[in-house]
Amino acid sequence: MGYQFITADSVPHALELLERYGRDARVICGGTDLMVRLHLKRLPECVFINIRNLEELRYIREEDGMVCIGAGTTLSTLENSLLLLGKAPALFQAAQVFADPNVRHSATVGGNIGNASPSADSAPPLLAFDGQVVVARKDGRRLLPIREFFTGVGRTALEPGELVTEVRFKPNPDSAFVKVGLRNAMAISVVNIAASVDLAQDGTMKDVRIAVGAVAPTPVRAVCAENCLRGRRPEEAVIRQAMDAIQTDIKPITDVRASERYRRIVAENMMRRVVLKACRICENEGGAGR
Amino acid sequence: MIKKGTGMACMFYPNGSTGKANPAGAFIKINHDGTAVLNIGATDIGQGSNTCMAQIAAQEMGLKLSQVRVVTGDTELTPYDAGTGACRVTYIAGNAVQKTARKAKRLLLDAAARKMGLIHSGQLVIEEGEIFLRYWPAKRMTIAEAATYSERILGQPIIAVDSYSPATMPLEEESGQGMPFEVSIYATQIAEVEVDTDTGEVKVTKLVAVHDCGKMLNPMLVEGQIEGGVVTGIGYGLYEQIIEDPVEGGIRNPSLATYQIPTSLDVPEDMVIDCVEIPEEKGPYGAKGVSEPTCNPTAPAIINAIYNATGVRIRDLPATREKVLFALRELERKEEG
Amino acid sequence: MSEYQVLGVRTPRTDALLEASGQVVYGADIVYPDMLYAAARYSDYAHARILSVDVSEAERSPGVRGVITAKDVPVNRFGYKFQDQPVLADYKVYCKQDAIAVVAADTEAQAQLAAEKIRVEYEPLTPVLDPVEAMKDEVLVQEGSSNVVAHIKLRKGDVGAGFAAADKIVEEELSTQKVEHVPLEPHVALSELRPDGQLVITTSTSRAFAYITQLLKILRMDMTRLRVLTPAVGGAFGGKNDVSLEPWVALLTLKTGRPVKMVFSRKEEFFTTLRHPYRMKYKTGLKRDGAILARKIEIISDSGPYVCLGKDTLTKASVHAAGPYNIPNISVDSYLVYTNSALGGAMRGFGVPQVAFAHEVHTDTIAHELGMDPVEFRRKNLFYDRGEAATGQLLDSRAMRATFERALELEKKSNEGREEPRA
Amino acid sequence: MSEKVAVSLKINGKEVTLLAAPEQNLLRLLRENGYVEVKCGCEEGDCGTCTVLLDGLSVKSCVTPACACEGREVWTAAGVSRQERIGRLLRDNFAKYGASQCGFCTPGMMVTGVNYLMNNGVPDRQAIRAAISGNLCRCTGYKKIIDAIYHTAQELRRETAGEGML
Repeated sequence: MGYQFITADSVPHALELLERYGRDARVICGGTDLMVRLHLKRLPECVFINIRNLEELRYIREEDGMVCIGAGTTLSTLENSLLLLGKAPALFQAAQVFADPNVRHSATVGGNIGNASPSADSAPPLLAFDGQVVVARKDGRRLLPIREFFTGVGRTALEPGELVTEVRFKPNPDSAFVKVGLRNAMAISVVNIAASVDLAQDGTMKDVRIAVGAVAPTPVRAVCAENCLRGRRPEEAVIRQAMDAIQTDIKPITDVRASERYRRIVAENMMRRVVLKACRICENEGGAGR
Repeated sequence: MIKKGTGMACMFYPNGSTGKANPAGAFIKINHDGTAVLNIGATDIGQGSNTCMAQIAAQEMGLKLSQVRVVTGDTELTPYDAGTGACRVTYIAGNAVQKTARKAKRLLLDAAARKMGLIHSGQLVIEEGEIFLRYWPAKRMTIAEAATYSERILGQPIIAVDSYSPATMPLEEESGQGMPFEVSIYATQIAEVEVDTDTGEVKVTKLVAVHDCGKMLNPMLVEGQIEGGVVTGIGYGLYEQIIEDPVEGGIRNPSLATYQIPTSLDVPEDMVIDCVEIPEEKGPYGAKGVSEPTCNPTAPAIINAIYNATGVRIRDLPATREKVLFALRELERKEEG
Repeated sequence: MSEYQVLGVRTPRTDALLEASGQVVYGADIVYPDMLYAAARYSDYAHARILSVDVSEAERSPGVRGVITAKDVPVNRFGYKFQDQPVLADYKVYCKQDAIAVVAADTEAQAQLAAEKIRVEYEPLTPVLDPVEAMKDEVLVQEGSSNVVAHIKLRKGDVGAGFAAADKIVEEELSTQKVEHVPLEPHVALSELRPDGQLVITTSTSRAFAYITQLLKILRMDMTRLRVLTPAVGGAFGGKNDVSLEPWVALLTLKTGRPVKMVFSRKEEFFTTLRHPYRMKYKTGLKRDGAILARKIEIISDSGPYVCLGKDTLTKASVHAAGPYNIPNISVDSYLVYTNSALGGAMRGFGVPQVAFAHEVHTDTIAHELGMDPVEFRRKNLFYDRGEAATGQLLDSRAMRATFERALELEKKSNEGREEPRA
Repeated sequence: MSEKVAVSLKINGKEVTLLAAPEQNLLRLLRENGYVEVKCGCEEGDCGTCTVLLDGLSVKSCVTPACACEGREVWTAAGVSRQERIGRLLRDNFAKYGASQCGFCTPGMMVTGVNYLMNNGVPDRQAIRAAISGNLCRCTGYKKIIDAIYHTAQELRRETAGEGML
């Protein structure tokens, strides 16, 4: 059969192609993940459905309090978006440290979450904002909470014939993102973590959402850590408690990049750093991490 | 928390192979139009030897750099050279080129002397592309005139060949004593680091590198070699490691995604590079090689800086973030215990 | 300044403009008419006997013009003093990087597809991957040879007496890892049989003459019939010092009569030589005032399955292992050990980065154990103008202290913000 | 390789139609058609030697599908270094400041540098350092590459300021 490459000239056209080719179809836009798997001979023959030309999928806009980002929007667009810088710093900061500038000119949000790598840098911020994925089909579309979108390593809840067209979330200026790789560019995250905090007047955290990547088959919400922090002030003792709690939220593995023990220590230390960053507290006031 | 520290390392390294012959040869042909072809066995693998060798030949023959064309990389047409390695090209091939250029100049001046009717060429000098009598500068001719006269009239092609082989003694089998090298070079590097105790990341914030290469023939090329070596040293000290399966064998990280060399964001913005210019009289125009060992002091300087910052001494390279973090934890446990 | 003052000038590389506009020709950029592309089949085991190699299916694969195995190699062993390295694995594979067969086809994809169809029957043997383990010679990597293939000795003065007279002894173990040169240009080689019968090999190498010396033996040719050309080299750092794919393309050209080109993938680049990992033991005897009386050093170098440049590297390391310090009594024992792990070769620094790491970290350890500032300890012990090396050779080491003091000066000055104009 | 299709695109200002397999990357398409200034260091998106401008943005051509470039515009290092002002000035400064040694990463660095300068490239060393963080170099230690881009940004800024543009 060999590979095929079909360029969609509209979203409906893309959906029709996805419908027709079902399991053989594979959406491609930037190509920064798929082309590498292709070179490594880890991508069986398929029909590429190219959505790179679909301008209607490239936008960042605010609609009734929600930030909506087209699936075809590149990471460099996110990195240069004043809207994100102001209203959703967690996603803005993630875009800044995503791979490298030249990859960011090609890689898209839809591609990054569609590839569903456990260490995808765009996932923790979207999860921390409790965002949603707009999934289109030939006969309609559905809204899928991002926390239900990732189902395993490289696997999502998408059915054959479905296309991610947008991610949307309620932004929060009190949010932050931290990434730890093995070097400072072109680094796959050993741990990445985002925090979104609703601060009350008296400084207590009315609500807090923390999402961690590269520590489980999918990005996960650190629910136990959140419970330790919710309703309390981000003081050292409280954070120390949450740092213990996060260990139950994560199930890191040992691989060629790092060991489980390293990921656990870094996860708790980065949780402390990202929460303080989200609450705009200067880190070294609060003393040393563990 | 960020802890800062400073560390130092010294090194010395030879020019040339250890106690065995590693000669370099050169041909030079001066064309009738006053340009020259320099033909050497040593190859330029990016360190700049084609430029450096052409500089030596041009300076010696009184030509402009643009008038010397370098030919290398052909085992049939170039003379033998032991190869670009052992920090030997500037010193050994450089000496060969200088000796050959002197011979070519002698042939040129002899032809000029005959054309002028002089009995020998001792009083002739070459400056700014012209040959003239030292004490009667009005009597002059261009290099092209002399070359044309020699090649096209006298039928004497101006072709010179020479080589250089360091005088060394092999090491004795039992004691390892001997005189294995003709010249050595020295260097000291100082590294400043910031260690993030939450992740074990070591950031090299400043790197002072002072090297010795005799007289610098081309300061820009020398700096480039030191800056490149330093970054190789940073990779060796902090980032790079081949991981092999301990049971089955085979490399588990054979890609640039899992075997990570430093990117531009992993090297110090503040690189202070300098050379102490103590001329080496056995070297071409006082020069010695510099490139090969520029990475040697970097890793130990960083490891010593980590110790200075945190009290943790990493004795098994590389000092990955994981290794530094675990060592920090170990130190804390010992201090608490 | 006159154009004739050529030295001491910040002259750009003569090919700088060509490099910036991408007009420099590297091996991979060269294309001959009706050229074939080669792909290799590598070993599946770190240590195994080869029972059979079946290339029949590969030969029938689409676009394939020729396949070579060890049978096609006139002389299938090469090396420098030790002729222990096979061009293609014959009766045994010694590491997972060994090539067993190479295919030439019309396109690279066809060659790679065919290479995967080569069936090899093995009799797996237990691999010995750790050098210390290998030194026990329970499993021999190269038949008829102990795994300790070289023991380099260096003796200056009497370390025993030195330790006896010492107020303090400091012992330390240090080790370094395997690293790859990572030239941005992977290995590449092309071969072409010219009408006059001369076989011309174009390869990215730092030592064309060392290559042709090896290739003449392997191919049983003389200098009239074989010629090695070196195009622009995209970085080497010592990684392009040793023959690897050159004989393969040469033999495929001789077999098919057509030009052959092979470009290593980045993954294959990791299969070429690596820097030797060293395990080092340092023992230093000192006076209370910091004077060094004696230093005993032991180094174990994992060479992988062949000597290659392992012994030469270890020799240069041993000579420099004690560091640029005035030490009357030095003894060095260095062991080059065969294992079934990845092959060691030359890399920038040639063994001395390993010992430089060791002696400079050891120097800091000693200073701290004596309660001295590491700078002062160095100032006390570094070579003066006439340093005596561990080989007994007197060096012109004026520059050692010159670089030392200058570095300290620059460090202090740059901290005060008054940075030197030169940098 | 699957059956090839025609791809029409503009390369270095010239309209061309080339044959590409559906799974082929842009790097191979370019090199197989003579644009060998686009180098292949890894073909896995990890080194940057294959960087080209695609519709005015620097991208890694080894992870860019060839067929996705239908109707688009590609500039390689050879193209940009002939381009008036930015490309030509950067090429001269790469030579002047010693920004290349073996030259294999240089074409990719040039394209990334031109991209930085075209998109309001301010003379700021840290911004330049980040801009080239996707291009590996093993010879230079990056310092002189940053020098070359930095001085080009300064010269361009002086020129535009000189013309009262700012």
